[in-house]
Amino acid sequence: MAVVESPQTRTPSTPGPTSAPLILVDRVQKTYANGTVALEDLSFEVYEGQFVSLVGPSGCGKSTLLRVIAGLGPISAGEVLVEGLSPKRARQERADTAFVFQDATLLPWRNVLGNVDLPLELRGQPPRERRGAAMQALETVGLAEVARAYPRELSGGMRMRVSLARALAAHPRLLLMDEPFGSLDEITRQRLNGELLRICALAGWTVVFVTHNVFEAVFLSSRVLVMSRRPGRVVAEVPVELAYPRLPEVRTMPEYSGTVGKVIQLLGEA
Amino acid sequence: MAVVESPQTRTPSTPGPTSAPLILVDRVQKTYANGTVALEDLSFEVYEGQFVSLVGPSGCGKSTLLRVIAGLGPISAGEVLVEGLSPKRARQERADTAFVFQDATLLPWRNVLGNVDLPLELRGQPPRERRGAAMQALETVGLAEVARAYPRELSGGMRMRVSLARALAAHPRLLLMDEPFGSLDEITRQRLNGELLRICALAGWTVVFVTHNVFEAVFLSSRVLVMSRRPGRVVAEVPVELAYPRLPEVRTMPEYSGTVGKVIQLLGEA
Amino acid sequence: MGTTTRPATRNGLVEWLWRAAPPVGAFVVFVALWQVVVTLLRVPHYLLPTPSLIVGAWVDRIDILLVALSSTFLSALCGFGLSIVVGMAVALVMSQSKLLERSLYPYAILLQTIPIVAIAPLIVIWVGAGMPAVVIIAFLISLFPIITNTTTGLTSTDHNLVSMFELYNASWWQRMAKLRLPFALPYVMTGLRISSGLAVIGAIVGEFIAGIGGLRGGLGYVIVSAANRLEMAYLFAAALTSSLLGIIIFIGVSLVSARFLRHWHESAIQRDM
Amino acid sequence: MGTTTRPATRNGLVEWLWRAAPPVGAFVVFVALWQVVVTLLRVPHYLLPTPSLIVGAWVDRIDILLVALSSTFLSALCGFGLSIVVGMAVALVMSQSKLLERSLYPYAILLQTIPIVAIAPLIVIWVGAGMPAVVIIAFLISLFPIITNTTTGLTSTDHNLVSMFELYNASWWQRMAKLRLPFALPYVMTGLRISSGLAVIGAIVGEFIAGIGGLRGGLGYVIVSAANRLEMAYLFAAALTSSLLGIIIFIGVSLVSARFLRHWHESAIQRDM
Amino acid sequence: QPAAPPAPTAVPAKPTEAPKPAASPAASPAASPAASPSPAAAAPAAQGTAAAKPSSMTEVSQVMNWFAQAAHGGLFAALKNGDYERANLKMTNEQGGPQISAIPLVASGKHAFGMMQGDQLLLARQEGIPLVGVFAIFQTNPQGLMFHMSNPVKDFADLNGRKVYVSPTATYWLYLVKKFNLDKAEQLAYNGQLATFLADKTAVFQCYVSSEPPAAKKQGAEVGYLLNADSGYNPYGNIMATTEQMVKEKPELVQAYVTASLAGWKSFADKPEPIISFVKEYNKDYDVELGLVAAEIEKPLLTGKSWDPKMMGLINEQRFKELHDQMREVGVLKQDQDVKKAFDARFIDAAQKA
Ligand SMILES: Nc1ncnc2c1ncn2[C@@H]1O[C@H](COP(=O)(O)OP(=O)(O)OP(=O)(O)O)[C@@H](O)[C@H]1O
Ligand SMILES: Nc1ncnc2c1ncn2[C@@H]1O[C@H](COP(=O)(O)OP(=O)(O)OP(=O)(O)O)[C@@H](O)[C@H]1O
Ligand SMILES: [Mg+2]
Ligand SMILES: [Mg+2]
Repeated sequence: MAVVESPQTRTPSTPGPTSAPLILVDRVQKTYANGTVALEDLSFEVYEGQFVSLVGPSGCGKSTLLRVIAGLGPISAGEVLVEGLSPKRARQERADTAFVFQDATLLPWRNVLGNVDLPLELRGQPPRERRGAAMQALETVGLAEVARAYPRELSGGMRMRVSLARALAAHPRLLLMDEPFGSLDEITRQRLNGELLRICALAGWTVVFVTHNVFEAVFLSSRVLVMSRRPGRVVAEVPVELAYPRLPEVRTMPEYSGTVGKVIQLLGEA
Repeated sequence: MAVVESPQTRTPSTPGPTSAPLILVDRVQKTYANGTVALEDLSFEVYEGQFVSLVGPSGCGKSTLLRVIAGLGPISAGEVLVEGLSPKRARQERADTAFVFQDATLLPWRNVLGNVDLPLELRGQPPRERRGAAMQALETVGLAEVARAYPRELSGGMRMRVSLARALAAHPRLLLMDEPFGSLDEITRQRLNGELLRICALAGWTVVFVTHNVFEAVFLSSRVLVMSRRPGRVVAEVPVELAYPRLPEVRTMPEYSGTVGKVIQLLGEA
Repeated sequence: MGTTTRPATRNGLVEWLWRAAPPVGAFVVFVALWQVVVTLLRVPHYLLPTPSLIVGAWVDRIDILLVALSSTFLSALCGFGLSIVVGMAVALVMSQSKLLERSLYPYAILLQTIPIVAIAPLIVIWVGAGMPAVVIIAFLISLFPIITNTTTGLTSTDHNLVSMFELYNASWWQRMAKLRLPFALPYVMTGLRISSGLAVIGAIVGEFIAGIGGLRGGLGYVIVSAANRLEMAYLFAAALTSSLLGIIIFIGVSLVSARFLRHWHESAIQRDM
Repeated sequence: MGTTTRPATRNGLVEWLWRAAPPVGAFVVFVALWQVVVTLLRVPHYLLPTPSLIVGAWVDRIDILLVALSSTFLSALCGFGLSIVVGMAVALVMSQSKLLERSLYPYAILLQTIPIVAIAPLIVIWVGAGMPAVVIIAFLISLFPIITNTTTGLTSTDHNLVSMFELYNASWWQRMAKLRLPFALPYVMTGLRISSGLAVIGAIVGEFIAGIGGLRGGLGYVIVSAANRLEMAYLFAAALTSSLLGIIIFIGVSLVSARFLRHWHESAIQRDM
Repeated sequence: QPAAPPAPTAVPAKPTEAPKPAASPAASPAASPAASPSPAAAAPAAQGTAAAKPSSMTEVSQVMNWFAQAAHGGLFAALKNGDYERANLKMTNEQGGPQISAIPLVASGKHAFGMMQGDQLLLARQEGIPLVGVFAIFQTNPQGLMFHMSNPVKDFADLNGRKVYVSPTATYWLYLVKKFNLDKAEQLAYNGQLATFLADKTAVFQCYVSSEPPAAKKQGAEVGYLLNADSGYNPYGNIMATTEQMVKEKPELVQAYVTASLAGWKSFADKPEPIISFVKEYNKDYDVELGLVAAEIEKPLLTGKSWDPKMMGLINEQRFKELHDQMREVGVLKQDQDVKKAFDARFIDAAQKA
């Protein structure tokens, strides 16, 4: 278990860093209309099948960065490529990106099930099929029993889990997650961490994951990117030398605590 | 520093458990209109000056409980008393409760400063005075420089900090906090934990604090209450035998890790 | 705390009576006040007849009034239906960009504010007097609120939800049908509430302007001929019948609205905490 | 990615021209189409005059039209002001409880749908013919959208914000002034947009049925006399002047609305991400 | 549309001469202003016989100026008695309403004939609308001003200082103002709402003397009226007009229409009761009692001061010229026009001769 492997070996199907990166972020700058420079000269890349975490101070531009990768808005300078295309075209042509937003962003007029199967509905999948996938995702996040409830009847953490289920049900190849587990209790969080890793390994998903929980970042990722305060840049990259699959026991290993300590230290300096 | 003290001794002015509790929750039941039983047979009490944390699985009723204590809604059975009065009357007559909601609940049409000084404005304080208090609170949470920005121009974590500043500016005697630091990075979170403890000790505030971060709960509280899954009850109470004031070094002490481990274990059983 | 929630198992009929009682009570008080004030202040009956006189006139001419009512009802409903369809279509176009909105709004306002008498001959010549012209006028008069409210609604969609739809590559139609339109529903429904009454006014004004007298001339016809003969009680009977028609359509719209919004919109749900 | 944001430092005048061009272009196309279609189809001028005839009539009688316009403008504005005040007050009352809403709405609808001719004598007798009656009629006609939209707006307040205000023991007034009303503003402003046009219609209808003769009779008087004289070009000149008045008030309301909402409401902000 | 029920009294159509083809329609006065339309010179042989009619049943319609009422009695009588049918006209009587103007409806060809006041006809022509009057219903215009007997108006000059509710820029009002110097009369918008009149005992209201005063009396008000015609301004009341084109292209149809209508009017003047009940079938809300009163008041006005069947419907140049000059005087007509083009008396003259 505790063998240190390089992360790109975890899924044999992925070619690793020698081939073209799935996501290429090159000297990106993003200035908002009010003049706020959110990102500046930010570069990094993500290879297919990797699980990359972003950590950084509050307001440093993590969410902005995820939105840029998802092609949800223009950048002011630099270049972003996903599978060699502009993020927007990549998303539109492959239809395989999912995003867990920082807020739950549920449709209040749809019940939980309706919210979860929305991406499938938008893709035009037949109702029966998508209900099945949605229920399965709900079971994964432990909310199968409230499938008929409306968002306003849920607690904050439950809403976030619905949002998570929606992304899982979409079966993306690229999964962008913005603090998906921030409002979950420790137990649920750890269970879901395990589930997420299991699914990703199974399906070969590439994940860009924003979190404030360094333990979580280290537990999940092959690489942790540390961002500076605004304007955000990647100031450090910490490879996590722990083999996949990662079982809960990883948390007790010295490599684990060592990496966590290193990231926290880098964060403090950022 | 590491001397184990009983929590009620930390502020000499508070009489401790022998006197009447500030908050008495007695066999409370809360059933929502759709029939969901959120709380059942839930009892505990909080004494003046205490810092009590609530931890429990997502959806177990923590937010519901805080709202009940704040007198923001009816209960279905049992009794809640704050300073011997119904929570609503206590809040109205003392005007000294503040609440950091799970969502930021900011007024989108007010800028950050306007949001923070809202409670003071509602109390009728003169503008100059309340601007001062608001700016000070903003400085505490590290947002003084965005005082003129509007909520939509902030990141998720910044919005939560504005909400926190609003509660701090209100200078309450009873502070209810629902995952206030959930969307903050580790560094900011630890700094704010320290600030919060400092202010509470200084002002003698009583705090009921909901969090999913067990480390944080243990670091901050004199008592940690562990709730069961829905319908929520208090299944365990863990006193934290660490002296106030608690400096960051507390986190390295064995009592600290021991208590954290105990709470996590209880949570897992809940 | 003290307050506990009411048991939800109340008898349905009692519940219904409980809900209906205050409006009915208000109505009784209103009518009684009207009768008493008019009688006490000796307001002459040709200015404001008492409720009893109006009811008398109503009962007397119930046959004519009912025929007129049904005719006006039909015209108002057709006009209303037309403005729902056209109004929402126009709003859909206008909500596509600020530019389109700015370019098209003036013409919507033009249609709203142009005095009907100016275009009545055109309408009568094009579609013929009688019901078609009446429907067109009811349509023109009830169109604008639907356009305005729907446009505001469609441009108010929560930005995060828009991003989410974009992310999942929703088509234009999907974005409209599954996001913008449902989100705009509270606005649309408010627009419909306003328009429902305007459609009734429109039908009556239409009957004034382009209706035919006689056999199928609705309430507008009755009102004009009553005014001509100075039969004020009869006039008020007809006028209040038209208001009643407005209230009925309004209630219909409100029920539909409640049906659509009850699960989620603040204005339609009863919060218990 | 490719797309980069436009530099924000564009020249103000160019920017303004850029924004104004499409509506102006649309207008030119509209007028040209009108002229061509009417000419080609040989629509007789007594049904629909060409723009050139209308402009001719407008220029010919500019003195009369301007005086009439100012008089109608004043009445419309007063009526509009009254309905803002009264409409918002009524909405404030109705938004207090579903019960009040259900009890009072029927009377609001009654006021909306009662044909003005039915109550015109009452108005004329009580406040006198001419401007006071015209203002009252403009008020009655423009009242309902403000009531309806404001009521929906006031009952739509985000529940979490309501809790927050309750927590800080906000008084009823504070809750209204600092929470419910600002929150309802997008609705209120939409209501005002609808009502602005209705106030103009109302003023003109008022001038039809309760106005005074001569120059102070406003556009309504001009329209009726042009219609009586069969001077269609002049009639359209007056009618379009009234529409122009509606458009001007609408723009005024929209500017105020943009001013209030620009910082926060989806419908008023330009998202760059 | 309300279909005219077959008249129970209808008798088989009179044997009539076979209609002569309208060989020389160019004789229309509109087309050749030289042709004098004076009664004597009217009726060229080709179309001048009262019995001219379309060769086969032709659908036509006429539009009134208000809901069906006594003032339209003859037109309904002609319909009910079968006069139109016998003239091969499948006639539809279309009612008017508060805002329905016959002028564009006739001009655009929607209806063949329409009812208007004499001065409206001249106004229409001034606006280039090619209408031609073919017969007049009222020689004495029944428009008037009514007042409460408690505040009587002795003559027109007495209107100074009174509130007068008249339709904006009604030509007769401009005439009265000018002729009687009514600069102190306060003009208010007439809106058809007579309650205002009942409530204000000092008010003066425009009216049809046959219609509103009896209705007010029925409501218990003591009212009197001035007949506008007595002021010297007396346009034909309810003149029936058609287009120049119709006169030119289908004179036999116009002739048939005028002849049949005249028959209707004579019958109505003789015996209004059955026609008033027939009118009520159109105007369901019609008050038969008031209708009979109206018919009685109107009967003398049809032909001037007293009923004279031989005067029924006549129109002549002198009356139009006089009206024209009055309208010029108050500035309603902006330039002189050839009044001869505004009417064609041949049809009614021929009808009266038969
Ligand atoms: N719409 C906007 N307009 C202007 N500035 C914005 C906007 N959105 C975000 N910003 C600014 O951009 C910076 C980055 O925001 P972003 O949401 O990306 O931060 P973040 O790293 O996700 O923070 P957090 O951890 O608190 O969620 C912040 O300083 C914020 O104030
Ligand atoms: N308005 C409501 N109507 C019906 N049920 C509700 C409502 N609000 C909350 N609930 C239910 O009550 C339970 C407790 O909710 P609450 O928000 O108190 O949970 P919580 O402990 O705060 O959870 P989290 O940690 O996820 O915030 C949940 O199961 C939720 O589904
Ligand atoms: Mg973020
Ligand atoms: Mg919660």
